[in-house]
Amino acid sequence: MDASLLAWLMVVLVLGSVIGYFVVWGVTPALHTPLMAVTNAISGIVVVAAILVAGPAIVGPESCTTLACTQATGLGFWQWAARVFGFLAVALCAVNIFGGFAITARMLAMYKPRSTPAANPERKAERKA
Amino acid sequence: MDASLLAWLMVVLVLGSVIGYFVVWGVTPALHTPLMAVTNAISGIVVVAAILVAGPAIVGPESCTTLACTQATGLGFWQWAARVFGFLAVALCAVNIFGGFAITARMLAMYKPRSTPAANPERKAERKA
Amino acid sequence: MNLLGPDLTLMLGLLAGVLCVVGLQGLSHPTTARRGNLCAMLGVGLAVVLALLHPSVQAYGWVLAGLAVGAAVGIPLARRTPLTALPQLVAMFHSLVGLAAGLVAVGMFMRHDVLDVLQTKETLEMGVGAAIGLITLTGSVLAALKLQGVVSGTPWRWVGRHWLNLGLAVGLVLMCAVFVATHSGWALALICLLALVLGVTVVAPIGGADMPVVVSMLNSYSGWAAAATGFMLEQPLLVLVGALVGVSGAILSYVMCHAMQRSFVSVILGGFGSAGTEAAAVGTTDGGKAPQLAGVEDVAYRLSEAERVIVVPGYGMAVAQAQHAVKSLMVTLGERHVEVLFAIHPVAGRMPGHMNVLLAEADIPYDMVLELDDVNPRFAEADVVLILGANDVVNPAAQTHKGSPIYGMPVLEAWHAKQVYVVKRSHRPGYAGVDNPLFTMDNCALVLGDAKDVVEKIGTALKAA
Amino acid sequence: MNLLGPDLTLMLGLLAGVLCVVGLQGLSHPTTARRGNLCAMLGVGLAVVLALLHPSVQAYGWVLAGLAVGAAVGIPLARRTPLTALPQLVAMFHSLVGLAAGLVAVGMFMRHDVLDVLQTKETLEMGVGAAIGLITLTGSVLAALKLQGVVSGTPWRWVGRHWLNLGLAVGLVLMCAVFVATHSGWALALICLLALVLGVTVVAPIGGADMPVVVSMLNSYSGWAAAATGFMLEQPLLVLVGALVGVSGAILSYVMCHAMQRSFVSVILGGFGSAGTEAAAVGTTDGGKAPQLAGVEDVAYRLSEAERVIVVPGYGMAVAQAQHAVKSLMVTLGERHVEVLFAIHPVAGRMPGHMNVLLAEADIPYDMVLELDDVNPRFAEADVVLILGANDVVNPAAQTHKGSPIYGMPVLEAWHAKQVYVVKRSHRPGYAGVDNPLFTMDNCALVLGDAKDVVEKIGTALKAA
Ligand SMILES: NC(=O)c1ccc[n+]([C@@H]2O[C@H](COP(=O)([O-])OP(=O)(O)OC[C@H]3O[C@@H](n4cnc5c(N)ncnc54)[C@H](OP(=O)(O)O)[C@@H]3O)[C@@H](O)[C@H]2O)c1
Ligand SMILES: NC(=O)c1ccc[n+]([C@@H]2O[C@H](COP(=O)([O-])OP(=O)(O)OC[C@H]3O[C@@H](n4cnc5c(N)ncnc54)[C@H](OP(=O)(O)O)[C@@H]3O)[C@@H](O)[C@H]2O)c1
Repeated sequence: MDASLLAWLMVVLVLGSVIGYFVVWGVTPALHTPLMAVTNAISGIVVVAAILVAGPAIVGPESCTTLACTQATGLGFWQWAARVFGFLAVALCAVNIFGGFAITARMLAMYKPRSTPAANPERKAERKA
Repeated sequence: MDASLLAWLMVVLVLGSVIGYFVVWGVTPALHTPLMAVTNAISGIVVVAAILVAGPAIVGPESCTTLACTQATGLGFWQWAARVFGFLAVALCAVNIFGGFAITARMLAMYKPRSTPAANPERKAERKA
Repeated sequence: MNLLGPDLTLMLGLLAGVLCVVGLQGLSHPTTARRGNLCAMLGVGLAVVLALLHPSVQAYGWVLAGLAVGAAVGIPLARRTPLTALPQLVAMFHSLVGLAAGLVAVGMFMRHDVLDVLQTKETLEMGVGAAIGLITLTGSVLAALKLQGVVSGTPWRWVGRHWLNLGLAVGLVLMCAVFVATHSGWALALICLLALVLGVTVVAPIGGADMPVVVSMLNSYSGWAAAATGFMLEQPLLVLVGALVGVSGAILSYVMCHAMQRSFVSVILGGFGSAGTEAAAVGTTDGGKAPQLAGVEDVAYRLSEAERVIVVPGYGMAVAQAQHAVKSLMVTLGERHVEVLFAIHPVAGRMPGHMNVLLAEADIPYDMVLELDDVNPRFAEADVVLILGANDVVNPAAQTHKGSPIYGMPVLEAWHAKQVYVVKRSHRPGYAGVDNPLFTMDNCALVLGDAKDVVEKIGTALKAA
Repeated sequence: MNLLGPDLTLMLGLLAGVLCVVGLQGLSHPTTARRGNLCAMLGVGLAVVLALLHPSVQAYGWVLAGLAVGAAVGIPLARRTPLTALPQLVAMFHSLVGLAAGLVAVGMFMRHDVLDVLQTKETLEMGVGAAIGLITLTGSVLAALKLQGVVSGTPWRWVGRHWLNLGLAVGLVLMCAVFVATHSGWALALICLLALVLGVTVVAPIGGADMPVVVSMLNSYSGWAAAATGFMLEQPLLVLVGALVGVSGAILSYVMCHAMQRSFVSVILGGFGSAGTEAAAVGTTDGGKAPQLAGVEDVAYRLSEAERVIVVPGYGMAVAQAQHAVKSLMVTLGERHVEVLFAIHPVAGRMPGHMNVLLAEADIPYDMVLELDDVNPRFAEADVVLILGANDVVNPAAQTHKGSPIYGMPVLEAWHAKQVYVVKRSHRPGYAGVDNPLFTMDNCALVLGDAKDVVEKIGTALKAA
């Protein structure tokens, strides 16, 4: 099998969607709001792409001997522009990731089970049974 | 990304296991017996491998100019043996597939909801409510 | 550094993706949810580390600076935002992902256009990524502004808006085709522009009350945008996680629309919750019988006599921020050995799980909070049902009035209880704009007033009794 | 023919895999189950077509002949086998998949060894595939023979069997290493031999009653064997579907062990349901109080007076083949307007869902059949509970006797009913070999006799009343 990378990515997309279907239907409705927050946070995974745009070194015209440069002018300008765009994208995604997980954690910390039996309002019913 | 085929197959194995986890826990306990029967049938998918063993043409020593034959003697014998093994494997898997799906269908045909309201034994309870 | 080969990178990326799945799976129960959140964090953290180890990445300073800036902005934001502003906050966050996806697509173009000969496949992915990302951006910003009330929540309707949107969408597809054909930067710029405009024109005609569905839909878009960048940069992890998020948003939109008995298309095209339908609905009021009214003392008395009480919170509780008052009432009742339960409808409030978060915020244990199917058989045994600013979700017309817009929607059958009290401020209808026959039933009485006010007063009266 | 490129093949294979998933998903409810089965058929069918279109396949005659032979054997087998023999049949089918996986591995070796230079990766996959496949083969055959009663179900225990198994397993791993290192056909032959022996020695010491867990485990193995051949032949579809089946079998084993409160390891190592433990358990009988006995007429009378009856079927109903008699009793009671429900414990009988299939076979609607959690609150309202050959699954000791081997197992709380009748043939204990305090409770009486006989007599007496 010598399938292309594109085809394998399609496989991942389809299997990922199937997994998403099952896992999301399994979420209890009581936690649908935290679900929105956490999926929001993990959609910040775009940071991976952002890092790959911000990170590469800026190459000079000399590299055009090996690369298929289309134009020699503005070579540095466009690379720097890409880096700035990448930097902004990294920052935006990071807001999402840190903010999203923090708010999810904040919400989830509030969900507590019945703890102190003294305050247990079903006591009366149980006593009767 | 130039990952190897083996790595992509690992991806499929892991994602497939995750999907299996979700889908099987979703099966209602009342249908666990049909589940055993149907997974049995689909494990007959090994037929794909069996076909690939039974199917290839038998090549003569002349092909050893292009192939990396390790031995010229017994070339035909071993290929024929492989074909017979493949044929047996195809037949065994086919028993599984046809038999497994047929028995699953037979079982599932028996699961029926309450149909005739005349025979509905909860009528009394409903009448009272 | 190229410490990891491509195979190892793929395997570790897979691990990161699976950690995210395990994280979401944790949300299947409150007891495992926190662990789930940690898992998801680990997954995304691993993804970041893998990206940093990518052989082409060299400008660590820029990347780390970006991460630091994001953390410095995001964490305080998450700490300080009041939970009531959550829908807006989530919408804002989506807009950031959308913008990031757009920036990535354009940045990729800038870099590769000068250094490589672009391939058709790449340009297609860039066009799609930029388009989805930037629609998400402006759509989410507008949704957030509507939810925050900065922009009026009333739908903006103009003649021919469906045609305008259609035209913009067709234009977008055409420009993508031009971009793929010519690889011209101008085409990409036009794609961006069209996408930005389309985000606004799609969301503007939708009423503020329908925003939760829109936010969920944009959540889905942000996931697909991530998947598109994954294709562009050949990162399977982005594709996997993007698909998870995309499906999640789609399912939540479906859940909301389904519980409201409306088609997704009708929500997105607008036309509900608008002034027009509301007037029509009010016009259909039979008005024959006026609802009974009750005072705070009546309620306190009945509660003091009761053995089993069920509280049904709704959107009004959120508006009045009455959850803490409700908690003290619960404690007071608990001291008197009254059994209290909470009944939550899947679409009570304005976003999925809205009431659950509010009750959790007020420290009400989640095992006292029951869902529709579990609680409906219990209403018959309840002595008092206290409805706090809920309306549509307890409307019996959903079961009886074939013509009603909410007909068929499963509802909380509060009317089976011995006595029902409804706390609301007026005789106005709820979100769906339809009359509620429950209010005129014999065993029901309205308690007019702000939910927080009324609940506090009931608590005081009960303590005095 | 090479009509399909590799990409298209991969996509279609993916579709086939997803169809199988959709098929299993259909089993989440009886109404969608038949459609699910069709989906799975489509998926496997598509897979066969894709394999036939593989460029290297030329000997269509052989392949089609193999398929035809399989269909000619499999379909009549599935049609004619009585449903009671289902566990055996399933075990036999597993052995076929195991053998097929073994044949594929050896066939691949034969062909490639003469035509190509084998790679390390390939030999590893061949070795693993052959080993898992052939363990599955002999293990399943022995399990089927034990279930069928051809071979005695009593565990064969010999001194040092754990050491023997360990030795065989270590030998197998070593031979795999040798095979990978030398690529020698003799090493592969030895792998096959060791695997065949290991299958027998692993299953032999396990008692007949534990066979369902073993069958499920072998189901899992057959899946992993399929996945291994998928790696060997570089077929993602085989890997995907193999993983599905492998996980399914593992989960079913887990479900059974969990519901029996036993560890999987203890089942596989044997030591339960053996003569030794049974004797010990009988020895612990307090024997203080003898259970009350009741006659068929008593039961018929109480039933005729009852409003709500719950029937709890167990392994004894399967042994007696009483399901059709139960169905007519149900109809008789229905005519008298008695509400009848069936309560099924997850491990009632001897395989998961055993009772459900039997009741379905007798045409009892599945919506009258309730599961543990749904039915337990209803026992208190039942006038009569009729226990047909069930024992462990209604044993209150699971909740009260800390030392009992079934302590902690969730059980059907039949004792809450007004009157309980237990139909069984003797005072012997059930599968777990423990005493059942239910039988000596005041509201319980035994009706001794074969379940089918007794139920038929009750029906006759009831008609006469
Ligand atoms: N949860 C979701 O995901 C979601 C998403 C989109 C749409 N929706 C829709 O939202 C609705 C939710 O139903 P619901 O029953 O929760 O709410 P509702 O039907 O909108 O009714 C809310 C009620 O609360 C009262 N109220 C408002 N402010 C109040 C205050 N401060 N104090 C006391 N009462 C107050 C209102 O009456 P007064 O004005 O007389 O006080 C109104 O009748 C459903 O129609 C659902 O389809 C839900
Ligand atoms: N379902 C699964 O997946 C599975 C798998 C493995 C193990 N198990 C185990 O199997 C047990 C199942 O519990 P269970 O309550 O269904 O069965 P059980 O505890 O094995 O009891 C069966 C009862 O049926 C009686 N019986 C046998 N033949 C009969 C006949 N012809 N007529 C009337 N009565 C008859 C037996 O008593 P007499 O001999 O006195 O008649 C026995 O007490 C559990 O311990 C479970 O852990 C289940």
